[in-house]
Amino acid sequence: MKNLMEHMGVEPGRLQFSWISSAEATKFVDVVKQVTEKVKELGPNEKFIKKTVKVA
Amino acid sequence: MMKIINIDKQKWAGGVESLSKSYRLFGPVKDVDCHNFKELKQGEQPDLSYGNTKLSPKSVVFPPSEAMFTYSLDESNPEHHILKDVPKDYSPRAVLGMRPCDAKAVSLVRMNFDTPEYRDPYWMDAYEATTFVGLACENPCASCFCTSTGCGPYNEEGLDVLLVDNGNAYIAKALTEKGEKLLASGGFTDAGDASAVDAKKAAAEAKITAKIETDKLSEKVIMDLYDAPFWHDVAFACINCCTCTYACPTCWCFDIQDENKGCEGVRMRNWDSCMTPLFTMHGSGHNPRDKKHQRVRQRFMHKLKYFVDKYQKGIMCVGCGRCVQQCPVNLDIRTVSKTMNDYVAKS
Amino acid sequence: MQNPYKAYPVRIDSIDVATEDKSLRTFTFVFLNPEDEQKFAYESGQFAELSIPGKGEIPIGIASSPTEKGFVRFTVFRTGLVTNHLHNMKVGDIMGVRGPLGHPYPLKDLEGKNIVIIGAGFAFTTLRSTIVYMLNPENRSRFGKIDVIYGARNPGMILYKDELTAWEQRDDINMHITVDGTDDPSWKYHTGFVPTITEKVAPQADDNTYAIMCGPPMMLKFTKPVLDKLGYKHENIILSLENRMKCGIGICGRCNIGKELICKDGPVFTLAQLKHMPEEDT
Amino acid sequence: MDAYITKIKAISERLLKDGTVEAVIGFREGTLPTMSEPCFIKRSDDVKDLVWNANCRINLANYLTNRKEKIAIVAKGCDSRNIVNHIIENKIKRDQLFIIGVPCKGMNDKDTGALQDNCATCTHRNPVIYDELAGDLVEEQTGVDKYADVKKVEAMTTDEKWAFFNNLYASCTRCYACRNACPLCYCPTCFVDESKPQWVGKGEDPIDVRTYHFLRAYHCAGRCTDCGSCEAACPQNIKVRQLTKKLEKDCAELFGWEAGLTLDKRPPLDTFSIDDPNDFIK
Repeated sequence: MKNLMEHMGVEPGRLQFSWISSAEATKFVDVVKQVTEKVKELGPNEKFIKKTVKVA
Repeated sequence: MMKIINIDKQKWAGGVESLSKSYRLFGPVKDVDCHNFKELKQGEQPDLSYGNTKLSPKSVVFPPSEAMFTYSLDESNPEHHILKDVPKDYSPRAVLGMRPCDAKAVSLVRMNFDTPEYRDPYWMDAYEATTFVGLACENPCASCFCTSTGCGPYNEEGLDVLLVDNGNAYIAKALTEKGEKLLASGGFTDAGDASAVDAKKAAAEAKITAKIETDKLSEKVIMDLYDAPFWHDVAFACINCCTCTYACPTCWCFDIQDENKGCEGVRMRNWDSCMTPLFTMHGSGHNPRDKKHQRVRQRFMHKLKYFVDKYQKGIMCVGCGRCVQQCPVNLDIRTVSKTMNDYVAKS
Repeated sequence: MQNPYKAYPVRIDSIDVATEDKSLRTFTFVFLNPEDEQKFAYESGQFAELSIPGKGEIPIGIASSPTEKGFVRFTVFRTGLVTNHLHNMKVGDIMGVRGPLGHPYPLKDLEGKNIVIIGAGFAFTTLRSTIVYMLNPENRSRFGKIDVIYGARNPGMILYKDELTAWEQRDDINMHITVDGTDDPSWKYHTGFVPTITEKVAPQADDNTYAIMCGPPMMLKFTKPVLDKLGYKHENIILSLENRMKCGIGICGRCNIGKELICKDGPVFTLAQLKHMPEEDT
Repeated sequence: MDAYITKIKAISERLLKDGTVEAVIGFREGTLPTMSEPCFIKRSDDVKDLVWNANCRINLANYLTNRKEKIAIVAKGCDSRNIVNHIIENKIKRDQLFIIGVPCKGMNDKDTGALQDNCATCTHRNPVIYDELAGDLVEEQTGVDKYADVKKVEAMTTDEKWAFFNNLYASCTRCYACRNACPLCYCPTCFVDESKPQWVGKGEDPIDVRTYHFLRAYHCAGRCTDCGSCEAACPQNIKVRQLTKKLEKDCAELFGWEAGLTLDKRPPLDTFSIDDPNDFIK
């Protein structure tokens, strides 16, 4: 999944996987922090925004 | 009165340049490996050396996706949920160098969009804004069969101007007032001579050897053809893609869809195709055409029988050969037409 | 000329649950611009596209009668994307109605004739419109005898109960109501399928008697032979059909049966016409 | 080729005559010099129509989905791999089939006449499963670089990749020929056709077009045999194999998997192994 997303031209880092048990609260916080930072760095994903239909 | 103008090829590009000041121009341009009709960019010239375009120029008046209305779903907007017209540009436009078969197709399709009861505003407004400049076909493809569809490489129906390539010049026949106006605004004013046209026309027609057999279709009974046993065999190879219907200059079916983005949305129409099961699927899930042979039958019956009976204007096919060439599994309308034409119901 | 794709804006004025299982609701709409009501002049048997911006459109038969002024009414079965959304809307919501579309029942040609109306299930809506129209004091004298055969799955699925009861009381219309089956001991009408009841109660055919039918395919299929048996000519049997539609005005190309477009050339056809049209299901 | 045709005809005739199968799926001559048409032959008299040539591009496994009768099918290497897929995915039973294997030296591109891209790097020209062969096995290609074009894209920057695929799909009309020619794409309702919910817009917007191609490719992960049916079917000559090939490459590198080679192993995406690569999980 990740490979093909990146292959297609989506920035690495937009899709991240993590395995966290419900008992691993600290890990969860850390991962969320990391993901947020990474995505903030990338900025908003404008590639997937549809432009309004052109006037014909 | 038909005016004949001589256009020296040296002056053609300059004329196109002048036309672009008063028209939005559409013409054949080379994509990666084929030609297609596109809106010409500033300074861009149509490439009139093309054989045939992959897609027909029907998109000039009937875009694959077209906005019809916009609306707001935001209840704080006093006009929420009320359809608003979309601003449209119906300033004069011109198609340069379309094939006579595609032009005839436009006039056939017009019968669908302009009826005594209803006038489709989008198609008709675009149509009326357009001047159709044809280019007679000198080198038809092997799969062309226009001469047996009531059309031909020099056919004038549906055109405002017909250009005939005559070596160093184009012989331009202005067929309508619209056509005359276009020629004038391109600065094409040299009087011409059409005497060479008939011989060239005969030569071009002689090059077309492929035929479609349709002479007995109108006498057939709809129910006989509908219940004929050959449809399963005809349809077997079909993969039910929309290639034939999208490539076809005479196919006009469309779907209407609402697309929302946040609280704003647009009601749009998109090309649709009788080849897909979704085309006729009822809200309840019932589908009167859920089997492949039913859909294939619909397509051919529509083109070769229903249309024939409904309008008495011949078949809904101009012989451009696109569906024959592009079909991934070689379903050939000429073969099917022959099968239908030859069919005699057992009594 | 008016854009035929543009719906008249309407406000939902009332919503009534029409059947016990709540699968049908009756919506009454009021035009936001009063002059649109004039433009929407319709006849019984026509339909309209109910247009919900953001969701889409659905073709629905008009259940109100042209004699009922100030509103337009539709009874809608909950089935697809748009109808599901419609069932969740509330009084006061704004949407659109586009039409009227299609040919009505040919009531003008039926003046002076006896009429048998045969309906079943939720296809009774345009028939309700027809009955209300004919029973209008100004119109009643223009028609001969009126018989109505109406069937539903069970008593809870009967539409327009109050009106049916009121019509029962009248002597200028013969009501024959039936249900497929019921365990309600107080049920005082017929029990049995529509074709069976039709055979029992429908008047014998003569040139002056016409049948108008609307209902599910199975009911139509089995009622046709009954009418044949009673001697009804196929020219005298009028049916209303339906199909998937988008434009409703004969342009988008999907609703055809043979060369006829259900939306524009129909939805009303005589059985004689249908004999020349393929049954799309084969 | 002629020897193949004679053999295919002889086998088919025998099977139909002795009742081993009810029908044969093969190719018959097309109406264009570069085309052959898939056909379904039920009578031994019609066996004469069967042909075999370098225009038999469409994967015939596509026509097997959910068939109930006993069938003989003409299968080149890739067709046979998709038959294996079909059997594994319960779309057809092995004992329903009589596979007429055709060793293959590649199909020609319908426009250029050159060997198709996927055939040029094919390493399974011989059928992997068959009941009888129509000719002697051919030598398999070795040492070909199957993924040269994928590697080229892999070397691009993110933005270059995005632009590359935008460009690639620019002429797509969403005719769905690629999906419909694909033997893997047999879902009763494809995700692009779903309305509740609607996953993808229906217009020509590049984002919707890309979403369609991208999601379709995923559904082929670990199943695609790179038969090239999609690319041969595309009327716009779009190189639609780019995404599926990337997945094929990943499957080979990560799981050592090539689709459709054996009936005895489950595909990597429906099994779990403790050794599955999991570096992407943090």
